[in-house]
Amino acid sequence: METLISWAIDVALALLVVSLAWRALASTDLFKAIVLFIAFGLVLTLVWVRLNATDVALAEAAIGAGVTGALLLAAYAKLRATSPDAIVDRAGGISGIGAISLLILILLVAAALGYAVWTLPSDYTGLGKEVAANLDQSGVSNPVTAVLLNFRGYDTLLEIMVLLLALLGAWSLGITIPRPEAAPGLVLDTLSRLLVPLLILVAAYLLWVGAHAPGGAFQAGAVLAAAGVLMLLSGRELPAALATWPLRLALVLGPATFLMLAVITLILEGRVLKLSPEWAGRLILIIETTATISIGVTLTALFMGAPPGEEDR
Amino acid sequence: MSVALFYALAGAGLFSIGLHALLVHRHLLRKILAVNVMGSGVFLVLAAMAAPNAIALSDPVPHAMIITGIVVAVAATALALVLMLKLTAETGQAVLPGREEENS
Amino acid sequence: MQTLLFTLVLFLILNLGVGMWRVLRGPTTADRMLAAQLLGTTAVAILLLLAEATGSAALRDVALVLALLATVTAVAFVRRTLPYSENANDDE
Amino acid sequence: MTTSDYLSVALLTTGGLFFLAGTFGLLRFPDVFTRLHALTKADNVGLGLTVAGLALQVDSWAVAGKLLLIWLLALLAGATVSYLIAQGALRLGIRPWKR
Repeated sequence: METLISWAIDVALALLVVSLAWRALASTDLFKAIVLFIAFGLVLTLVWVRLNATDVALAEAAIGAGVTGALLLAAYAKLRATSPDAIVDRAGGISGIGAISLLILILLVAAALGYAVWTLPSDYTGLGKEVAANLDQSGVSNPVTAVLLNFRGYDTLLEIMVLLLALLGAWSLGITIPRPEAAPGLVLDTLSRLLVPLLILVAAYLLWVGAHAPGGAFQAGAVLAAAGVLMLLSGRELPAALATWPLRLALVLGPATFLMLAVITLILEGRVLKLSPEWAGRLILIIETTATISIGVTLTALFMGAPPGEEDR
Repeated sequence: MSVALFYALAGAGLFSIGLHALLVHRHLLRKILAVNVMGSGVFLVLAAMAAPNAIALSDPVPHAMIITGIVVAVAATALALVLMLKLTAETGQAVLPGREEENS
Repeated sequence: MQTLLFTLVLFLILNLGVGMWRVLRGPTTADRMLAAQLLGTTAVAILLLLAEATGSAALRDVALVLALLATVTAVAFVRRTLPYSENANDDE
Repeated sequence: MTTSDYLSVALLTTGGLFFLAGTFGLLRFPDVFTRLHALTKADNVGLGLTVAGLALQVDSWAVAGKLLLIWLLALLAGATVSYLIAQGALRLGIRPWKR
């Protein structure tokens, strides 16, 4: 009975996730597409839970269903403010014989992918055993955090650089996302006064718990960014004194600390980010704390668009 | 068939749906959504690599890669959205310019 | 108990599917967003039930994060898209 | 099954019914304001009963406290967001439905 219900849950979730994606990409109304995409992220979170990937579920809940949704909604509003014509999605540029041959091509790709997935070796064991064997050397007891910040730390270093690079790219274009003109009002103001401290608290909790349970710098950073976004939305601007070098410092704090550690380990240990077991726990906490601050500030800055103080060029 | 394999097939489906939408639609916001859906499809296949059957020890490396992927996706999405807004500010349309000339 | 929890999870997932219909139907942006809000709460309930059913305490953290972030998304909708739109956009 | 188990089953089932009622209301009610009314039933009562039913099952006060926190958060967020959406809908020019 239980296996039957379990299978029904998986089938329902898979159908839901595919149909949400399909409707999000096929509906004529762009706003509808965005809301469906947010719902898609929500259901995908449940899929990660079913696949025993709780760390991923946490990241998806914070980023896929949360931050991305807010970014898309803000961009939609800006698009409409720039040119009301631009939010109309006119029917596709491909029609007739082109559309049919494209559909056949896509179906072939889908069949090939499906075959590749179907024939995945089932006796493949991956690196699970190796990670488990070296876990006590890594300084943390959550295997995903161990992989992200110790075994494959250079991946994470580059990833944080990518985030910073995206922000530099966004800043160089000089597009501001419009601030809400109306005052937030008593209700929203009270909500943000209650939620912002709670969001910061939850971010700190996720950062701390990431050492031994699902959590970590990215999830914490995304929750921190949600606090920043909520402050912006309730009309609290960054004070001009903080918008100059303190903002830049917060942006590079994580990448710079990580890079410094990479250079130091290269000199002392002879290998990039080789953390010695007795120091690993503390070093990971330092990297993760600075990274959380930088990720949170970077995502909030991406929500703003241009650097504060600069108008549309 | 294991649960992971089942979801991986759904992932292959998501990738194909996203690819189709990316090629067919002209609006850039839709293309950005399509790339995100394609990415999620890839992540689902990766997750199936983490635990191809219920007996094996779940592999944390693909999970870490998916988390990395999700963060890179949000950074790329944010940059792409700003690029789209810049193009709209310049041309008044959220559509890549090349096509316009073909049609007229 | 276990069977009841899993049955409720399945039942709520079917609810998600039905709620999706309102997102599709609209007709106004507010309708779509409030439907998404219901989907968020339902997902939180599903996560809490699964946490109990599978004994995985970390799922409660996922539920907490989802509840928090869904609220921020809803506020982003209200503050960024509502004041600018004078006419409801329906494509029905 | 003990008494608290029976109580838990009753609470969880009723919570599920409230979610069903909320979803039904979302489908059947005529305009955005009445649909908001349906939404808050699922948000507040449905999640509240689910949390109460689950809290009877957990064995530590810390976990029960976290469940309560999630529910309080949903209450706060649900009330605020409903108010903001209703206000925005009025500003959009949507008139409340009259028979």
